[in-house]
Order: sequence, then C-alpha cells, then structure tokens
Amino acid sequence: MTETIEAIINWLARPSIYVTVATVLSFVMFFNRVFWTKRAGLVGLLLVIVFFAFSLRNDNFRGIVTYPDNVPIISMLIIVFFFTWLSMFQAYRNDARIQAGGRPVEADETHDKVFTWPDLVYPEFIAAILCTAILVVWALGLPAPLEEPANPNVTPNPSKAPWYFLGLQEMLVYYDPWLAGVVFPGFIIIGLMAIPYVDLNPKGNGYYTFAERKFAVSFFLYGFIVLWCALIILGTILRGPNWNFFGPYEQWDVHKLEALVNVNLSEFFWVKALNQGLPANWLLRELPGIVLVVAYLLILPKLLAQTIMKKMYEQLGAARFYLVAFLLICTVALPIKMYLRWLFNLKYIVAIPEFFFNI
Amino acid sequence: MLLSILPLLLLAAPVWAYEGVEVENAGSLTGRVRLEGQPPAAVVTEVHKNVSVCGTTVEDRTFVVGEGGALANVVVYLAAVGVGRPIDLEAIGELDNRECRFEPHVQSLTVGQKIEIKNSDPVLHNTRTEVLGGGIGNRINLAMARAGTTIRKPIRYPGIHRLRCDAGHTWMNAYLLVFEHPYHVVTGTDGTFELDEVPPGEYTLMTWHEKLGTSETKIGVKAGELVEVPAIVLKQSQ
Amino acid sequence: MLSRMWNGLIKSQVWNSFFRHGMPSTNRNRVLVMMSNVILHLHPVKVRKSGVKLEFTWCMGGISFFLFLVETVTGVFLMFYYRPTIEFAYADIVDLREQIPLGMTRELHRWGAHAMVITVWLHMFRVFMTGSYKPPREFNWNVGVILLVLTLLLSFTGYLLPWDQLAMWAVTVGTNMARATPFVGHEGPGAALLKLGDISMVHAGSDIRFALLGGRFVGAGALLRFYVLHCIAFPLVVALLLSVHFWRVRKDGGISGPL
Amino acid sequence: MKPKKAQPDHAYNIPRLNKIFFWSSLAALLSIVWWVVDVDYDKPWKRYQREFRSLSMEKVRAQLEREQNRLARGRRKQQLEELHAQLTTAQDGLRQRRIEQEEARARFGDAEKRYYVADQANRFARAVYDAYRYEFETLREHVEEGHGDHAQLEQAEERLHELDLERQETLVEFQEATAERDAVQAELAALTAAVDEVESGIATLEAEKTRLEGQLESLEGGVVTTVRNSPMLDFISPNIKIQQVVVEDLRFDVNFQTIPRVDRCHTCHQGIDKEGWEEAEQPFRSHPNLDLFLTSRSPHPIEDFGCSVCHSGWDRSVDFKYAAHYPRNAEQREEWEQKYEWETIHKWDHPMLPVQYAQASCYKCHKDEVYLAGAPTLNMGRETFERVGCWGCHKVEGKIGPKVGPSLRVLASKSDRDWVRRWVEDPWSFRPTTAMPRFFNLSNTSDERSLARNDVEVAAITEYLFARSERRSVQRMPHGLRGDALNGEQLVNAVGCKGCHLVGTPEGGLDSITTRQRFGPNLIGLSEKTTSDWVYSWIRNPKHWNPDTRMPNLRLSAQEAADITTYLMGLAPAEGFGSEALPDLNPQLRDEVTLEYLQNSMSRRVAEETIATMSNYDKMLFLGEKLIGRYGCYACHDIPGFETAEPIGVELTTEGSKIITRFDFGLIHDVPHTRWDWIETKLHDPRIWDRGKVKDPQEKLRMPEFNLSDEQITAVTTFVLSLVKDEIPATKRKMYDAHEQARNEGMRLVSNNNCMGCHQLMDFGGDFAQYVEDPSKAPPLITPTGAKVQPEWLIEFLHAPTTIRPWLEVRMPSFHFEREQITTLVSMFQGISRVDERYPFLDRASITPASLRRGRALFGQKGTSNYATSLKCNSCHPSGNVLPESPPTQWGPDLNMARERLRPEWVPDWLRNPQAIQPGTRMPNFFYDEDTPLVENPEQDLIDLRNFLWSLGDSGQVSSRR
Repeated sequence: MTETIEAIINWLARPSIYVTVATVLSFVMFFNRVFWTKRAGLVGLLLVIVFFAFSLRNDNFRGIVTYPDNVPIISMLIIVFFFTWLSMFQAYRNDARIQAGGRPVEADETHDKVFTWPDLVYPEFIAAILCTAILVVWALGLPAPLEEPANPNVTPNPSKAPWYFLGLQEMLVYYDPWLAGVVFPGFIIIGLMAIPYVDLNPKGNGYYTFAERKFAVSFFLYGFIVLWCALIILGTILRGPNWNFFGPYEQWDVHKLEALVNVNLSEFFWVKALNQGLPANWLLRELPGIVLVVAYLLILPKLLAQTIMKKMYEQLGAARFYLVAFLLICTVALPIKMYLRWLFNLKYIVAIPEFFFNI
Repeated sequence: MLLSILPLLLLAAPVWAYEGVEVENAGSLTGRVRLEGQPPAAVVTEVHKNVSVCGTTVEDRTFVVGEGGALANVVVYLAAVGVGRPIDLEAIGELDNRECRFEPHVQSLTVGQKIEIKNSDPVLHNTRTEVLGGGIGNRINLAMARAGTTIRKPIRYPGIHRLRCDAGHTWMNAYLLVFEHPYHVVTGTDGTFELDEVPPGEYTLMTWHEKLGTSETKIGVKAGELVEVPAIVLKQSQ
Repeated sequence: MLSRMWNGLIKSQVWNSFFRHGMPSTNRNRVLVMMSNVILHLHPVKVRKSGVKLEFTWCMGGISFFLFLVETVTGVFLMFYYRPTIEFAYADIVDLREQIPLGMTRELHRWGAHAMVITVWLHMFRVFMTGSYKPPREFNWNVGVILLVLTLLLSFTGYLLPWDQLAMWAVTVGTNMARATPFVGHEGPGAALLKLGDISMVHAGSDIRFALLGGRFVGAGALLRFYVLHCIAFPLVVALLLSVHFWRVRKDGGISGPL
Repeated sequence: MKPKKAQPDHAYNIPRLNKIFFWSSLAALLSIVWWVVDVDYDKPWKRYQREFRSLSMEKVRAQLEREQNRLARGRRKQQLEELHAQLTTAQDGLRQRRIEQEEARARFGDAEKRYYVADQANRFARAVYDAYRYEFETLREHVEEGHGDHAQLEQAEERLHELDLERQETLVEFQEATAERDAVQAELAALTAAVDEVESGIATLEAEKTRLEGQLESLEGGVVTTVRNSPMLDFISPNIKIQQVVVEDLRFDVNFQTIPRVDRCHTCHQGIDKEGWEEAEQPFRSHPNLDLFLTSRSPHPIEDFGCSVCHSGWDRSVDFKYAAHYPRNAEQREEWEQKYEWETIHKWDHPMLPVQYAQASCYKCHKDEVYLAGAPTLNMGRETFERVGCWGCHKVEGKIGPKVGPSLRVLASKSDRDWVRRWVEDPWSFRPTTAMPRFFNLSNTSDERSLARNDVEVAAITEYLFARSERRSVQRMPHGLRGDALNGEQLVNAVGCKGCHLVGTPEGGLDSITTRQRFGPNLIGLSEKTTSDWVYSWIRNPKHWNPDTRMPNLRLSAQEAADITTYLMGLAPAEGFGSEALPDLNPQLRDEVTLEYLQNSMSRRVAEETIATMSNYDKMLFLGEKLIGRYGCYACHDIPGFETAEPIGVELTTEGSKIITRFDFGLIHDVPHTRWDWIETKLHDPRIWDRGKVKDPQEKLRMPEFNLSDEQITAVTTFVLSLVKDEIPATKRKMYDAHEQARNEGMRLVSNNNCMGCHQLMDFGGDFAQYVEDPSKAPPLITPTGAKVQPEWLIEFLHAPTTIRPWLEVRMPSFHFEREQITTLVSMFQGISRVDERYPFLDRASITPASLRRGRALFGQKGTSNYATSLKCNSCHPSGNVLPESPPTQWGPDLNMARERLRPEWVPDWLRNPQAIQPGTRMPNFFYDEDTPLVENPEQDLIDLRNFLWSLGDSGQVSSRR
C-alpha cells in the first residue's frame, strides 16, 4: 500500500506531470471560490500534514527535507500556500461584498484612524520579539551547513546554486545560460518594475480583490507560484546527481542514467521532414527556427491584439499592450519549451553554436 | 615443553607486586609428596669429555624416589600470594658444579635473592639458564673456568629456569624456580615440605615436578594453626 | 523613601531627556510620543485601521526590516572573527562553530538571511495582491523591486564566504551564467562581434564574469570581492534605499489602503 | 478629525496584546537563555573536562592516600621515624643551646657592627688617600717643572705616607672584622644546619605527598573557579577551555593553500599524553604508546606533531561527530550511535583512521624504512603486498623487483597440462596457502555460462603457456642413489627450508605463521605437480632453472638432495585435488569467445572471415594470449611474449588520498562509504562491485582473489592507505643520515630475499627460532654484524658462506648475490651498527710480548702447567691446531678465523657481555657478570686475550667445516 502510494507520488513528481498538474491546478483554483474558504484552507492544511506525516517515514525524503539548508525551502512551500490562501480568501470576501453592492473591508476601515502608538508600534515590537525567538530556536535546532574546504578539482554531484536561484537553474535544462541565466532574469526584473506602468486598472488599489483584476492576479500568481516557487521545490527535492530527476522517495543514485538524445529543430526539418542532410550555411540551416521564433515574438502579439486580447489592446494602447504581450509570451516560452522537450526531445529551436546563440 | 609452560603461566599470573608485611596470627602448612607407581628407569649417558673429572657415565636424576614413594625435587608453593611475610633478601641459594653435575638438581628462590654459583671441578663449566616458555633468551650465562670459582648472581626474573652447561657437558641439567613471594619449598628425599608464616586465608597449593608438571590442592590456613596437608599423590602421566 | 527616590529619578534631567511625556496612556501622550520620537520618521501619529491589521499587511515588510537589522548585528559580530582570505576563511568558519563565544551567531546570520529572502518575496506578493503599486506608489514599488534584487545579491555574496564546497560550487554555478551574458560574457551571443581588428575584446580574462570574480575562477579575488560587496557595498545601498522606501510609504499615503 | 464621530480607540485589544507581549518576551528570553546555556556553556567538551577534573581529583586523592599509607608503613616509615627522632633530638639540643645561640647572635650583631664601622673607616681612608695622592702628584709635577717649593713637596710626601699607613691600618681592621663576622656566622649556621638537614630529609620523603596536596588544591579550585566557569561569564577567563596545538609545519591542505593544523583533540582526550590513565574510560585514556608518541621524552611530542597528522580527522573540531571519529567495527559503530549520536560526516574528506589502520600514517614521514619499529601491521601489510605481488599489476612508486611468481618459460619441463589446468582454475584446492590468486569461478563469474566459459579460458591459457615454453633437460638423480624419506624430513626441518617454506598446515594454524614463513610455496603435493628428477635438479641448483629465482642454494650433497626429494614427493596435495575429471572443451563456446576477442580489433564480418581460416590450435593460442593479457598473468610470471607488457591495474601510488567519491561502490549499499571499507571489501571479494550489474564478459572486473586472512587484509588495507600524497616538510620528516640510508637500502634487499625468515635483525624477524627448542640453536641474530666482522670477510662470506657455528643444524644458504648487492648488504650492516671506521686494522707489531704471554696463559692450552688457572677456551673453541674433546657439533667458532673475521675492537666488547649482544648465545660471561667483574683485572685480560687471538691462524687453520 505504502509502496503504491509512493510510486504514484514519484510518478506525479516527474517534471512533465509536476508542471502540468501545477499549471492546471493553479488556474482551476484561481477561478473557483470553493478553494478559498476557511473550510478549504483547513482541508489544505490537513492535506499538507498528511503528506508530510506520510512522507517523513521515508528515509530519502526525510534526508532531503531535514537537510538544514532545505528547511527554509520547505517552510517557504507551506508559507506560500498559506499566504496565497489568505490573500485569495480576503480577495474573494471583498469580491462578494462588492458584488453585493458594498465596499471592500479595507475601504470601510480606511476612515478609522488609530494611534501609531500603541496600535502599530506595539505589534511591530511583538513581531520583532517573536522573530527573535523563532530565529534562535531555529538556529538551535539546525546547525549551519559546512562542507569540506572549497576544492576546484572536485565537483560535487549535483552542484546546485543557492536555493533561491534553483528556479533559474531548472530553466537551464531547457534554455541556454544566456537566456536562462541572463535574459530571462533580466526580463523578470524589468517585468516587475513595469507592472505599475502597464496596469492601468484603477480598481483594486489598496485592497484584496480578484474579480476586478483577474488577468493581473492570475498572471502574477502563475509566475510567482508555479514558475518561481514550484521550480525551486523541483530543483531542491527532485533534482539529484547529474541533475537527473529523482522522485521524492527515490534514492539518489549516482549511477542513474536518463535516456536523453535531444534533437534540434533544424534536424527535424531538414533530416526528418525533407529527408536530406543539414545545409552547411548556418543561416539556411536555422532558417525554420529563426522564422518560428520571429513569428512567435512579432506576429503572435499582433494576432493576440486582434483576437482574444483585443479589449486589452484598446485599453492599454499599443506600447503598453506590446510590452505586456512580450512579457507574457516570454513567460509562456518556458513551459512551451518544456513541453517541446518532453514531447519531441527538442533541444534547440535555433541552434547556432558558432555564435553561442541557441534558443 | 607444554607441561612446563603451564606452571609458568600460573607463576606469572599475579602481576601485582608482592608486599611484605609482618604477619600476625600466621599459620603453617606441612605435608608430603608421594609418587604412585614405579618410576621410569634412570637414563644413563655415556661421557666423552673430561672423563677424568666427570666419570665415564652419568645418571639422570629426574626421579629421586625414597621410601614409600616419597618424591624429592618437587617444588611446593602457594599460587598468587599478594601479601605475606617479608622476603628474606639475605638468603642465598647455592649451585655447585661438582663432578659435572649441578647440585642441587632442583631449587626455588624468590625474586631479589641471590644465587651463588660455584665450580668445584678443574674443568670449564658454564651455567646457562633458559626461561621455559619465556622466549626471552638466557637470563644467566656465566663461565667458571677455574676450580673453586664462585659467582653471586642476583635473581631478577620469575619463572622456571632450566640450567645447562655448554662446555661439552650436554647431560648437565638442573632447575631453578623463581617466585615473587617467599611461599615455596623443595621436597627433600623424604618427600616432606613445610611452609611457615602463612597469613590466614584460602590458598591454592601447587606442586611442580620437571616431568610430572603441576598439580593443585585447595587449602585453608587458620590463624596460629599448623595445617596437615593430605598426602599429595602424583601419578606418572602417559 | 522609595517613592522620594522614584520621584527624584523621574524628575531628573536624564530621565526627562529619555522619557519626555510619561506613559502614553492618554491620547495626548500618544500623540506626543509619536511627535517627539524618532519613530516619527517612520510612522505618522495616526494610521489607518486597515493599515495596522496583520491580516492585511502580514507584517512582512516590518519583519524584513527587522531581519535586516538582525543580519547587521550578527554580521558585525562575525566580522570580528572572520578573515576573507583563502588561508583563513574556512578555518575561521570552523572556529565559529567550535570555539567562539555565542557560538551560534553564524546560524542566526544564515537562517536570518534565508528568512529575509522569503519575507521579502512575501512582502512583494502582498503588495501586489493589494494592488499597492498603483498610483501614487509606482516609484516605491520600483524601489522595492530593487531592494528585492539586492536582498538576493546580499544572500548570494554571503553564500561564498564560508569557502567550502557548497559555497564555492553554488557560486560557480551562479556566476557561470554570467559568462553567457550577451555581448559582455565571453561565451555569450554577440561577444565574438566585439573585436578591435583581430583583438577580441571580450574573452575569459576580460568579460563580466571576470570582473565579478576578480579572476577566471572562483578564487582569492572572488572571495575578497564578494566579502566587500557583502559587508559594505550592498548593505549601504540597501540602507539608503530602505530610507527612501520608508519615506515614500509615508509620503504616498501611509501603509496602503484604498485611496 | 471629527471628534464627534465615534471612533474606535484601538485596532487591537491592548490587554490581549500585553499578554501576547508577555508570552513572546518570555519565549524570546527562554530561547536566549537556552542558547547561552546549551550552546555555550554545556558543550560536551566542557562536560568532559569537568569529568576529567573530578576523576583527576579522585586519582590524586587515592595517590595521596597511598602515599600516606606508604609513609605510615614499611621502610619509609622506619626512615621517617628515624628522621623525626633525629629532628626532635636536634631541636632539643637547639633549645638547650638557645642561649648559646642567642649569644652567638648577639656576638654576630657586634661583629656586624664592627665590620660596618671598619668598612666605613677603611673606605674613607682609601678615598682620602686616593684624593690626596692626586694632589701630591700634581704638586710633584709642578715642583719638578721648577715652580713651587721643595719643602712643601716633602711635607706633602710625608702626609701621603701617613695617609697610606692609616689606610692600611683600617684595611687590617676591616679584614679582621670581616673574618670575625664570618666566623660567627658560620657558627650560627652550623647550629641550625643539623635541623635543616633532617627537615630536608623529611621533606624529600614527603615531597610526593606535598606535591599531590598542591595538585589537589589546584584541582579543587573553589568559588573563583566556579564563577569563572559559570554561564555568560565563561568567555572571559575560564579554566575549562579549549586546549590546542598549532603545528605550523605539518600543514593541512585546503586545496588553494595549506594551513597549519590546529589540533584540539586533547580538549576532550585530557589524559592522552599523561601516564596513569591507561585503564580509564574514553575519552580520557592514555595513548597506548607513550614511549613513542606525545610525551616530551618521545620522538613525537604533542607540541611538535599534534594528533591529526597521524590519525586524520577534523583537526579543529571539539565535537564528537565533527571531529570525524570513525568506529573500528560495526559493534563500536552501534555503541557510538547510541552514546554520542554519532553519524558519518559525509562532507569531510579526512575521517579519522579507525585504530586498526592508524599505522598507515607512519609512512608519511618514514617512507624509506622498510621495517618500521612500532608498526607491525604496516610491516605486515607491506610484506604481504610485496609477497603476493600486488605491485605487479598496481604500480606503486618505488616498488620494483623480480616477479614474485615462478618463471613459466620452462613450464613444459616441469609439469603437465592437466595439472596446470587444474592449478590455474583453482590453485587453493592444491595448496590452500599459496600466494597464487584465484582468477576463475569468482563472484561475478560463477553463473552457468561463465563457468563454461572459464573452462575454455583456462584451457586456452594452458595451451598458450605450453606452446611457448621451452623443454629443458633435467639433471636426473644419479643412478642407484636411493633417498631416505625419514632423513629427508629431518633435513627439511633442520637445514632451514622452513625459514621460507611451509610443509603442510602448521600446528597452530595459519595465523601462527608470519608472512616470512610463507615466503616460498608450501611444499606439499609435489608429486602431482612435477617429477622427482625435477625436484632433485631444482634443489641442487635453482638458478639453473630460473636465474631470477629467489630460492637460494643450500649446498646439499647428492645424498641429502635425494633424501629431501624422496620426502617431498611423498607429501600429498590438499584433499580433493584432481578428484574431478577435467571437462571436455566446448568447441562452440571456444569459437564464440575467439570471435568476441577478434572483434576487438576488427569488424564482425572480418572477424568471421578470419576465424574460418584458423585451426583449433590457432584459436586456442590466440585466445590464450589475449586472456593472459586480460588477466595480467605476466605481472607475476615471466611469460614468453609478454616481456614488455604494461601493468593492468590502477596505479596505487596515491590511493590513500583518493577522494571517496572516486571509489565505485557499484550497486552495493551496505558497505560504508570509506576508503578502508572499499579496500577491505574489495580484498575480501575483488569482484563484488559487479554484483547486480549487467556486463559483457570483457567488461567485468578482473582482479583475482587472494587467499588472505582477515589480519592480512587489514594489514594490506593499512599499507594501501599509507600511500598518500601528503607532503611533509623536511623539518618534520624523518631525515636519514648516511648510516640510516645504508640501512634502509639494504633492508629492501633483506626483505626481498627473506633473510629475516631465519635471522633476527633489529627487532624484526627470526621466525625460524620457533622451530628450535634451544635458543642457542636458532640462526644467529645478525643485528651486530657490522660492528662484529670485517667487511672483506663479510663480502667473502656472503659470496660463499662457510660454517661458523658448527653446532647449528640450520645452514646459511648461498644466495649468489651480485657484487653490488653484497656491497649494499655490507653497508647496511655497518649502517645498522653505525660503524664509522669501515676498515679496522690492528697492527700486530704493536702487541707486546708480555701481553701476548698473558693472553696465551688466559687462553689456556691443555697440558701446560698453568692450564688449571686458565680460561680453558679450548674446551669449546678449536684454535691453532688444538681441538676440543667434545664432538664437532658442540664446538664453538674456530678462533683461527678471528683475525680475519672479527673487528679488533669488537672482541673485548663481545667478551665483556656476550649475553647482551646476542641473547641466547652459548658463549658465557667470563669477565663480568653484568657490571660486576669476575676476575681481578678484566679490562687488561680482555685486551690480552684479544691480542693472543690475533696471533692465531699463522700455523694453519684447523678445518672447521663439516
């Protein structure tokens, strides 16, 4: 019985299933109020408890989860779950009030002012004291990890980036470093900074709401929870030696091999489809890929503007809209590349190693 | 060989140092050692060297049996005594090389005492000891070239020392048993022995004979009493 | 007698200079406490009720700031013992564990750093969810994003300092990406185009990664650079931006709420 | 603000906040208290130090009690009582003479006063005189130049004279006063001296007690100590603190740089460098070898060497787990897990060496010492490693030598095919103690298909060996010579065969036998293996068969050789050998394997074409060659066709430093991931890492299995672990002087030729002695050889040994050393004895006739008048033309050889105490019993006797050869 459940969870944890489930589940949940009630919160909490109670019996899982540096990541998982629920709970509550013709809770309270002392400073002070206590107990319980002295000749297997960058490291599986390590992180920062300027929706300023800004919230939540936090969890718990995938209950065996033969789009196009050798000229060789990428980046936004996002285009104006659309398709590019890899073993859409330019 | 290692282990067993004190309420032990059965016929060795001094034949003295089987040259001792009467450091054992024989054949001494080795013959003798089962080489190897030479040698190592003479007198042999405590004695020709000033208590009384090995008897000593040990009967082992 | 002494004490100049207004048990005193206190620079005298509710704010901004202070204090303590050279770095970390008084400071510093990364994320999460980046708070949101990046960089630079395998290889993995930076990384697309005649301008000894590490590999230069960035450069910038951030919070209408 | 509007005063319920504030403050306070107390105050090492302190106190108290008892009993009591009595008397006398003393003291006061006055007067007089002298001199000069008054000068001169007189008077007075004062002082001192002497006597006796009391006092401490060590204050100046040794020059490699070791082991192991804690529980136990380690008298004091350079581990750590302790076995592992919550720290490359391997570190500094005193396991490991030929496949820097197995060039003259097939397949079934390992039917080749394949492989190897070996004619046993097995057995036991060979299984089992006694093959089963003619021919002249063999020539006579041959041919092999019929060769399998090997160098199609052209014999030869190459048989055996083949194994030169992740543990999960567990497991079952793997036959592990005991495996593991790349600076490495270098070089030769199977050299070897009952019949101790014999003689002897000690049955064989080998050996002996003057010389012209006469008288010659008073050396030693009366087997060495053989300065040394030089020797002490002289003028006698010996040998040497 235990083994069956473990096998199922191991299977569910495979990157393809994991990302698919996370994506589908998150969207289903965003748009359904039933998940954001107190009862649902309790059920969720119970599920988490049951999951950990079950999993901690497994030596391998316990070993990873209780490794001191991983503890904050696991806490983050639970904390993020909780706060997502909390914010969505408040958002749906306000939405219900607004729908009923009322105002959000916060708006009601806006006119009541209280003295900073003690109402603000006192809780802040208590929070600081509690933080101290938690931090000290945490430090008492878990020693800071220290490994052997730095040795440039011995590469640890796996060698992992600091945990908060594991999402980026996971991206490295699908994209080259210049994209995964430089361009996309840059886009994340630019995207975050652009938010106030592209979100012209005047509603939802200063209070929780979902109904009034469905696109913004779901886009942000998907990015933060699935593409950032979930990938960190994936990188921490499910990536073992040689960056191979290991189920949460699977022994990290250095000898595990994955059958990975990846093929570039140019090979698909020239060899498989046209049944001829690869052209010597790189431009010609990569033409299909370049066309595809250019189309994705240039034509797709235009298409979106004319079709399903027409309303938004009208609201935002061209410049803002294309920025949003660009960020959106860049965000979606990651899961797209993931699926291409999983389904077709596709390595690069454009592969020009001559210039270190691979997409 | 094995026979002789055994008592050595017993001798070596008490590793703590012996402590001499004035014994109050001491008791004594007395008894007799007897051989059961006929002793084997003595081996006679023909002599080819220094015949004028040594004679033409030599008889070995492993079994010296008196009336009623009284067995001489048996060492009787107490095992593992830690505290008892002070060791008489002035006492001196004697060993004479006379007519190409060691005299006496068996004797016992306590660590710290001395042995006086003497050559009564006008030929070269040496006295070499091998510690049986000890593997530590010789402890004594002294030459006496001139008749009348005497050497006093302090005894330092407990154990069973077999004495040899290498000056061509291959038959010469004797035994010297060295203990860390003073409770040991060699039986005389009448097979009797006596141990004095024994502190009251329970003991193991041991006997050692060069061919018969060891035997042991449990014995209790009470304050101020003379204990008659039942006759110790040794059998010829096959 | 005791009460006389007490009265004498609370009337003394020292006492009065410290506690100007007596217990803040009346509204007047509460106002005065805020008006005459250093906290005035952070908080107004009165705030919106929604703005103090834990349910609303999650207190994540405050906790982040508090953790920043904890990091500063423990960090200063660690600096007493730690020497950023490849000869001593590792041994000093071992000694921090084995023999230095208050021998848990490194734990506090490390776990505090991890916690701070999480609280800063959650702070951003909350601010987004309450739409608090919307006008007039656009600028402060941007300051916040920079602070978030700086928090990650602080943590990342500190990661190298123990100089163990974990540190070195995590930083190697992290900085290896820099070599693929377009144009300025020597394995990045476009780097090959930057040439003066035959001389390549961007190579392993001159690219962005080299500048970051002070060498081609994670070595003595990287350790020193990361140390200086970790202890001086980033904290200073963070402190500066924090003041701006707090000041903007007040100027933009206090802790967010419907405007 | 609109005051009229009701506004809530607070967003929070303040009393509730107060409560939360209280509880959270309490929680924070408790956590900080916990931190200070648990992390800082209650560290395990502090607990250990406290415990050690109380144990020390107990110990000191017990010692004190014992000391007090000793003072109250026995001889010391007597002495003490006597001294106390003397003290009482002395003090009584003193009391009676108190008045006298008072007087003396008063007189001393007076004398002192007078001395002072006299001293002052004298000084003033001297000063006035000196000052006036200057005035007078100036005046005189003035007058002489023609100025001034002569009368004045005369007056002045008179005045000067007066002053001089006065000065001298006061000087006399001063000297008298000084003398008086000194005399009185001496008197006073004498009065108290008696008391002082007695008191110091008592103090000496009680010194130990006083010392112990002081120690106890300092251990007990008191309030101050308690405060110093209390929580929060204990960072200022506690007396419970970390102990450390910083070893600047034994550096620890942190990859980019090396840093000094900071060993803190004795923070907990408090008794480690102290005597008296041998029986204590860990961590307090004394080091088991304080003579060699840690103490200031040892060659490795703790301040200079620390601990971790030998034991490894995490030098700076003071926590049981972080110190990287490693248990010696599963039992201890379990114990530690319970007691210390021990677990392996994976993230540390230098876990502590379990005790059984600790000697591995010795070679870091003592690499050139072949036999290392105090490291028996390591010595055994090295011997075994060399003996079973590990280095043939696994290159190790510095290890070269003749191949350890017999040459197979003459195999065909020696054995038959069937025997070789059986032997190659399973050598142990023939000789359980052989050094030849098993290659076949091991854990990864025991499935049905592999078993069949093994048969083909063995047959192919055999075929190749026979095809390529030459047939050499055997020197037949002379016609009519009949061997006597009984005599042969005696010879084998006596002449020294057993120094290198076993015959059957020894009585005490294999564990009672050293590696040296297994140097050559066990001599059983020869009749199966070869013919009696071959055995006869071999033992008469081994070099004929193999110029590289290490088997020496025992110079056996034809009859002796025949006897031994007859005896050996009668010894059966191990039971069960050859009972099963050899399987028929499976031609189909043979072809498959051949094809498989052909495909290594050609495509499948070409291989198929090639195999079609090959005869069956060709196939076998081809396969045999490939297989010998695969298994590396040529590493140990000289095989035609493989003269230049490279070793097949992994180089082991720095195996002990290899990083643990580079060891492949395969799919085995129950072996702990340590170097030693990997090596040990591999030695127990060399193919174990193939378990559970799917591999092609040629991919399989191929290290053969050696029949080693657990002890040997541990020893070999220790040796392999000793092969590290640590660099020890010259300041700490053992630096060898010329003598020691000569010793080390020679010892390599000694080890290769197994000299120590028979001879004891320094503290090693001499294993043959266990076969003889009388220690004087063992092969001689050769440690003092360098000091004893002349180099020219030694060269001759090593070249062609002669009988020195006729009473020995065991024989020095002829090794046929080469010239430079002999030189190496001679240098080694001189190095061991630290002989500086290599070529000694005694000028016979310098010997006075008187000395010679006295020497002759001491030596004694039968029939002469003073024979009775001589030392009668002739009783044992042949000399001149006089022979001892006893049979030659009891003679001593021929003294005619002395002048040629012995070093002149050595003879007196030897005669002084032969026992000390050669324990067990038959040579008795004539001149001294230890330090007591036995004759009147021993030193003179020694020289005279030596001088006489140097006059011998002129009249022709009496043959002492049997």
